Amino acid sequence: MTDKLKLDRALIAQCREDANTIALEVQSMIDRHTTVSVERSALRLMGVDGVDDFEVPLPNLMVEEVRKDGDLSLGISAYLAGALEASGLQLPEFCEAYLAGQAGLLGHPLPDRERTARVLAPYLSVSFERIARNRRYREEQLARSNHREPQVYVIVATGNIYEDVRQARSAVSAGADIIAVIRSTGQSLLDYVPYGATTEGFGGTMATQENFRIMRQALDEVGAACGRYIQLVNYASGLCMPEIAAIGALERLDMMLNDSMYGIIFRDINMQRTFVDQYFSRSLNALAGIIINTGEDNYLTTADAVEAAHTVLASQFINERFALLAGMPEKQMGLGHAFEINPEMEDSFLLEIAQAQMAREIFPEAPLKYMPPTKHSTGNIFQTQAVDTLFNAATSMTGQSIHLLAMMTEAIHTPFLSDRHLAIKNARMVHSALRHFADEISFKEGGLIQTRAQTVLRQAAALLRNIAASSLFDALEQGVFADVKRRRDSGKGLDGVLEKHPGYCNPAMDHIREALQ
Amino acid sequence: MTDKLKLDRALIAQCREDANTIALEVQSMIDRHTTVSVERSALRLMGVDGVDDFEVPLPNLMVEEVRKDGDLSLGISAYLAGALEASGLQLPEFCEAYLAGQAGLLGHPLPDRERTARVLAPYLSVSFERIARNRRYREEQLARSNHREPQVYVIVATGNIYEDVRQARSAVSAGADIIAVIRSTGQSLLDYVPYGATTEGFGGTMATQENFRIMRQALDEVGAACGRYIQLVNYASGLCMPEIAAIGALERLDMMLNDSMYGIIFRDINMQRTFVDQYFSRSLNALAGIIINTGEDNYLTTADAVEAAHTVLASQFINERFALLAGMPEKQMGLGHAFEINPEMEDSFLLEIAQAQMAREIFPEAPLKYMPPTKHSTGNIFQTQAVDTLFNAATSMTGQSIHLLAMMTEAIHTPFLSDRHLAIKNARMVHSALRHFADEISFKEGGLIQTRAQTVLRQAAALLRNIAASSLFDALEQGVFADVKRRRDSGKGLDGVLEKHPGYCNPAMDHIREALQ
Amino acid sequence: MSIRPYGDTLNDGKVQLSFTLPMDAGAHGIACAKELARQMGLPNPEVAHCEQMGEGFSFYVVYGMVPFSVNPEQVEVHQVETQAMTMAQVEAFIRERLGREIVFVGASTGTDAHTVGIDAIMNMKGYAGHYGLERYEGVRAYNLGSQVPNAVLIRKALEVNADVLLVSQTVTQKDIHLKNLEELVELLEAEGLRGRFLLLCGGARITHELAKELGYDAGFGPGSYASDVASFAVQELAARQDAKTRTQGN
Amino acid sequence: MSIRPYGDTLNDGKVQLSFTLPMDAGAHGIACAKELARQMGLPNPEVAHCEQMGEGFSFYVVYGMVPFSVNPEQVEVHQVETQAMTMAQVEAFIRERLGREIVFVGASTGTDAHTVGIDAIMNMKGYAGHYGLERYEGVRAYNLGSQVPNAVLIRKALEVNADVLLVSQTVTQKDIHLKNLEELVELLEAEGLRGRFLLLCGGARITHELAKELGYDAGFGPGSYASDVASFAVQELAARQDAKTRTQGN
Ligand code: B12
Ligand code: B12
Ligand SMILES: Cc1ncc(COP(=O)(O)O)c(C=O)c1O
Ligand SMILES: Cc1ncc(COP(=O)(O)O)c(C=O)c1O
Repeated sequence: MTDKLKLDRALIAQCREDANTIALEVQSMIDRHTTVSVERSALRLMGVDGVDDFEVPLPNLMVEEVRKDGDLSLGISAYLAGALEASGLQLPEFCEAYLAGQAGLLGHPLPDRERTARVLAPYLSVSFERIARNRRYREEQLARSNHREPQVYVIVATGNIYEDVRQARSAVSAGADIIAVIRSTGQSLLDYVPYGATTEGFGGTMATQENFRIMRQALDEVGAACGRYIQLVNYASGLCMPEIAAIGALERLDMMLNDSMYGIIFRDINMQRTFVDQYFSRSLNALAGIIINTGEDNYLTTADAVEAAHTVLASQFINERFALLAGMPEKQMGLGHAFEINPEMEDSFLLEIAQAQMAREIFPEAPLKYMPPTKHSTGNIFQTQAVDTLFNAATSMTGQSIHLLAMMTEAIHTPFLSDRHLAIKNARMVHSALRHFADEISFKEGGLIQTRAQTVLRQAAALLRNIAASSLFDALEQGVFADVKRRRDSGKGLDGVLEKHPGYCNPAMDHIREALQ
Repeated sequence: MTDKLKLDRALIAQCREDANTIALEVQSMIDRHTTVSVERSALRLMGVDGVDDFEVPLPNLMVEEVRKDGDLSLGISAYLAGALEASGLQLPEFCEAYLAGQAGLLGHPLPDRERTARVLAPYLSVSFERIARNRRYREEQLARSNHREPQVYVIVATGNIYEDVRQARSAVSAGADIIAVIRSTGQSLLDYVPYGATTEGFGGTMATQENFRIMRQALDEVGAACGRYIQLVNYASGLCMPEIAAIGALERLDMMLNDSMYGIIFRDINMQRTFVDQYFSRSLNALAGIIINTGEDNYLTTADAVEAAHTVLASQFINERFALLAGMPEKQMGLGHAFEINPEMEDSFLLEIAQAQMAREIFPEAPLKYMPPTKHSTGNIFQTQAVDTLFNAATSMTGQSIHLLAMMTEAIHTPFLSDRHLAIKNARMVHSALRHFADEISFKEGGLIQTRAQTVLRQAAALLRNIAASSLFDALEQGVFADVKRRRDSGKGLDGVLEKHPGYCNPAMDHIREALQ
Repeated sequence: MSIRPYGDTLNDGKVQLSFTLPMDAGAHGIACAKELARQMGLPNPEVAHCEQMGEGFSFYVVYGMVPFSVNPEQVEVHQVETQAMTMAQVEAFIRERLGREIVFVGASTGTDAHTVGIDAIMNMKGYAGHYGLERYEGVRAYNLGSQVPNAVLIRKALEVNADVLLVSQTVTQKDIHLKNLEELVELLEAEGLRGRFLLLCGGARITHELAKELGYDAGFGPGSYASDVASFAVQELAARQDAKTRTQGN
Repeated sequence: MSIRPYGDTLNDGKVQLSFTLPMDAGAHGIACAKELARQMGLPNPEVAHCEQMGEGFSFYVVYGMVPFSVNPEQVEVHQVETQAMTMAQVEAFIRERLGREIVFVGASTGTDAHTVGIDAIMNMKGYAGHYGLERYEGVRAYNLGSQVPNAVLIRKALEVNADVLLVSQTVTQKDIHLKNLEELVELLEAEGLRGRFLLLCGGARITHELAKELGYDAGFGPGSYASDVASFAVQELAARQDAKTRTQGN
């Protein structure tokens, strides 16, 4: 393992321990709760899909029915199993009947845990086999394509899935390895997943299962033409985090934005809701072989990138621990960080290198996701292109894995086709011109770079120690991350959190947990 | 001294010895010859100036008169001294009379060397005192301004001196330290120096004494406003190399493009002419405290920058030796090199760093002039801006002294005001962001960078050894530099080269040589 | 005196363009690019660069000279016209001219989650060394944060008896910001409340001109500080108060 | 079918502009920049950036949508129309159709010192993997180098009895290349020699269209290879030979 920074290994171990303490406390809360979205995901994993005449998704209709007039703390699965047994219908027919208003979940005897599992097993196994097939297919394809790191990750965000496809194809031809379809503003606060192909979004395109399918197919096609497997990314984030993980696993997405705290901090989603949801979604991502992208980069868009560097590192340790608890191996942990120091600051590049190299050395197996300059980008597209070039160079110099491309029009609009093309060209040129640069250089003992990294690590360790001494809930209440304060019992989606009944059962979750052993 | 490349010091010493052998052979030819331009420079240093009704400069009229009907191999000075004595006029009145057709240089008794010197001394001392004053003023000013390396060097090239002034002022406000007024195409092949302020040039502006004065004044003004001394550059190059050195010294230029072989290779100027002229001009530059910029960068615009890297180094050793022979200290030797490797080549940046660092380590005291990418620049201004950013970074990483700015429109037009502004902004940002980066990094033992530098040095040493074994004249005939072959007795300006008469005298040159002891 | 763009010579009219065409690169694409540039008024456009982008798209960099010119003296400039005051001056003005606490309510509305802009104006700490409204003596400031529905904003404004509403909009794709801003005005008008509040908006793509068109009292773009907003607000409030007194006086 | 520039949606018409104005940055400058963009046909230009450059100048980055469109099928494309041949095909064509050695004389003329372009076409080694004319069997090529006066070029052409003249021009500032290229045509015409040679020019800013306007037989821009030039020359020479035979036959 590279050791250019002479980081204190004992201090790193201490950070991991403290992160463990922190996460375990939260995990005990997680284990006692479920959410409406976890329950809807269970339904989706059984194949429950479709919408009613008001575009309300079937999983929402079912969960709402039980929440209103049943006891959702038992889990939706027992209700569904009971209703299926009572009706004698297969699930697809039952769903049709349900949508037609000719069937309901309530009023039937509730089978016990084992029986519930038995009734739902055939439906779950269809999905889980599909997910396993997807995983195998991806692994084969990736083994075959010879991807070089850093992998080039670009976003499409037209709002229209068909334009997105057009732009994604073009990006792949130009050399992109990974395509993320950015979500429309506001979708993260919807407590349902929209349905079907969509062509109207703002700052992004709706995440729907059909949109996933359309893009997946397009990328498979153009990837085959270019001889490489193109990875597709979306957002298992927001109020429907677990459900999007489910449809993503089914449609063979390859990466998911999936953070243990982003929704709390940036979307004012209730913290209990987020923690419970992230656990389910992360477990499913782990099973599906989907790489997660955590959102620490976002901290630096509100807080200062020099002052708050240690909060990024502390958060990475926490995200790492939550991922481990969810059964995810390091190589699926695309921990996020960012190049967000004011480029006009003297020696800013040295600090960026220190921070990027630090992440690389502390999380050697993780497919780190390095995010571009955004906050200090201006409408001077030429100057922004220059700063972006330094970012590209920083990636090469520190061996990052996933390189989200900087756009020269960052301060102006979501990327035009040409912005993305120029960004890919820039990155490809820099990465090739600096191919072996990281191998060649080392940093001065006790120099600015080493000292900076050591300082950030020390600060992160102190912060984690503090949080471990109280609790992550307290830390969030105090605004430790991104200068944002959130109360434990406020925020969106709290009413969708339920304490599990002792009789709670969720065969989908059970399947995932078992498979992950 | 930095030693990041582990270069073989003995081999470097051998290169210097061979360069000495090479230059000494040429110097013996130089010492035996004068040229029309050297003679005209002598006149200019006495204050002979002005043009006739056909815009022919007075120095040309006088030298032509003697060349046609006298014996110019005796030097113009004796003729002038004789004519002054005979006429009893002071030089300014004599010049007026001459221009009016009422005086001539021929037909008077020729005073001997000593008497010639005595007659001309008052005029020469006016100029040499002015030159000494200029030098002192510059040194004081530079000591006062706190310039940081790399110094930012930009060109103006509108063809119109007044537009040039406007653009130069703007560039200085944006942060430029050095302004070069590029010459009009074709001027280097004129065997006279145009006169007065000019507003019509192609790809550059005429180098005239008045233009020098106008720009000097403008830069002094805007420099004072910005609190730094702004350096002015022009071309002591081409058929009038010595004369431009003379007017540049008088008008307080601070740097001069001045190469011992550029004219031969790139302008098909006769090699004897160039060698003799460069010696005079370089001596004068040395005296005036003017930094020279050599032209090795040009080799890489025709030859390949990887294959021909060693020719750049070999030529630097030769230029260094010629400069030493002319009495110039290392700190005035702005040896040129360039960032011209195809940026699409894998690891190209590593090779650039190797070559730039090599120049830095071999010529530690020289104010190296690092030239930007030009050859591989395309009309894609955004991509060019990205490559230019890497160039800016390479300068910071290798401690270059004079940084000629890359322009995003390199492949399109001479710089617009905005191109230059954006280039300065880019460079300033990179140099600040990477301020102490060079101090921080070292290169792997036996890695690609070290190996590359060592290889180039070895190749250059072999080349110099070869040339030393035959002669520089032969090497130029064989096309060793820039793939261009030139014959010893062809090329422009050969008819302006004269073998000195045993009675040759040149008090201006004598003054310079003495002052340089 | 009329001026033109400046490349390297006064009034040479030089401009740089770039765009994508939905067709392959090549001589045909170049001809189309030139034709477009001609339609934009460039008599002799030069295509400096043409490059293929994926399937069926090509990118162009074009230089040309515009024959047009503008007379700066005749170009109308839309700017907030009140006097710019410092924080201390605003505080004094409130004390002396208004004599009461001024209440601001602000939010990033609709689905927009960008708060850095509204925070820059409202939060204690402010932005680029300029304190935010929360710091002003004589000002009470409520910052509702992001993704606030217009209806919620109005409810809060009534609740705290606001003088000034501050709306931030950052996402502009498909003109979502216009829809959002218009909706607020419509809601206020529908409830007969438009006259009750000073209505100000801001954001990276907001200009005073646009704000006025949309029925706002003022708009603030990039580089605005709390003092600019406060200066406008207090002077405008004073003017309205004076006008009212005058009317009541009659 | 008509097309427009493409930003991120088909035919959204998006274009990017940048230019300098000879006035200070600020609200007034922005208003002038918008006015100019409007004159260029952009109905709602957005000034994404405005920045001071030294004294009295400011720089703008503008985005807008053009309402114009072009129909690619109706846009005239000026291209050399002869068949492109490989080196071997050209050699065969010379052997079989022309049956004699073809003489090319080339130079970078006037004060222009750029030779890489003409060398790329003429020198043995060629350019980007395409051999130059010197390498062609059946071709005799004289490359006079740079800064060659037009008169010297003509003299040489007569001396070696050239079939084709190749002129390279790189420096275009103040249209010096046009003056230079025109002068050559005038000199040839004055001496009654225009018909005697095929007259080709090339360079970074040369297009076939421009060359034709100037009275040349063809023009070659960036990305041309010796084979393109040779293909055109030999086919054109054959066509002229045929025409002559026909006339003489009559
Ligand atoms: C920081 C940031 C974020 C942060 C926001 C954190 C937060 N709490 O605000 C995060 C990472 C969360 C984020 C997310 C998104 N972002 Co964002 N983000 C930015 C970024 C980098 C900086 C914006 C900023 O903070 N500017 C600094 C502030 C101080 O400037 P300002 O807002 O203009 O404010 C000044 C003035 O305008 C004025 N002002 C502003 N508001 C008001 C209000 C009043 C009343 C007054 C008087 C004045 C005023 O005063 C301020 C001080 O001078 C920009 C890119 C850029 N470099 O500009 C993209 C950008 C704004 N984001 C963009 C997008 C699309 C998104 C997403 C929608 C992407 C997605 N689909 O996931 C998401 C979702 C957000 C949502 N639902 O709205 C786009 C918008 C494109 C467009 N034109 O429509 C941009 C331009 C990036 C891009 N090129 O794609 N983003
Ligand atoms: C190399 C170079 C030089 C070298 C030239 C060495 C040499 N022996 O040629 C050196 C360093 C000497 C030089 C000097 C100058 N240069 Co210069 N140079 C360049 C550079 C970097 C590359 C040009 C090149 O070699 N291109 C590669 C060749 C292969 O491309 P090409 O010429 O277009 O040729 C192709 C086609 O056009 C065509 N073709 C070309 N000629 C012909 C002829 C025929 C008959 C045919 C059929 C086809 C054909 O086929 C070729 C192959 O596809 C350009 C910038 C750039 N990146 O383009 C500046 C550039 C051309 N130079 C420029 C200038 C101004 C100068 C100077 C005048 C500056 C000065 N005042 O000192 C000097 C002086 C030269 C003079 N008196 O003319 C400007 C021209 C600006 C303008 N539009 O007017 C440029 C654009 C740089 C800039 N942005 O300022 N230069
Ligand atoms: C983890 C995570 N989720 C989601 C998002 C996107 O925001 P939204 O919540 O609007 O989908 C981001 C931001 O890039 C993120 O980092
Ligand atoms: C030493 C030297 N002289 C002169 C020039 C300029 O060319 P010209 O000879 O046309 O003045 C250069 C090129 O940059 C150069 O390096």
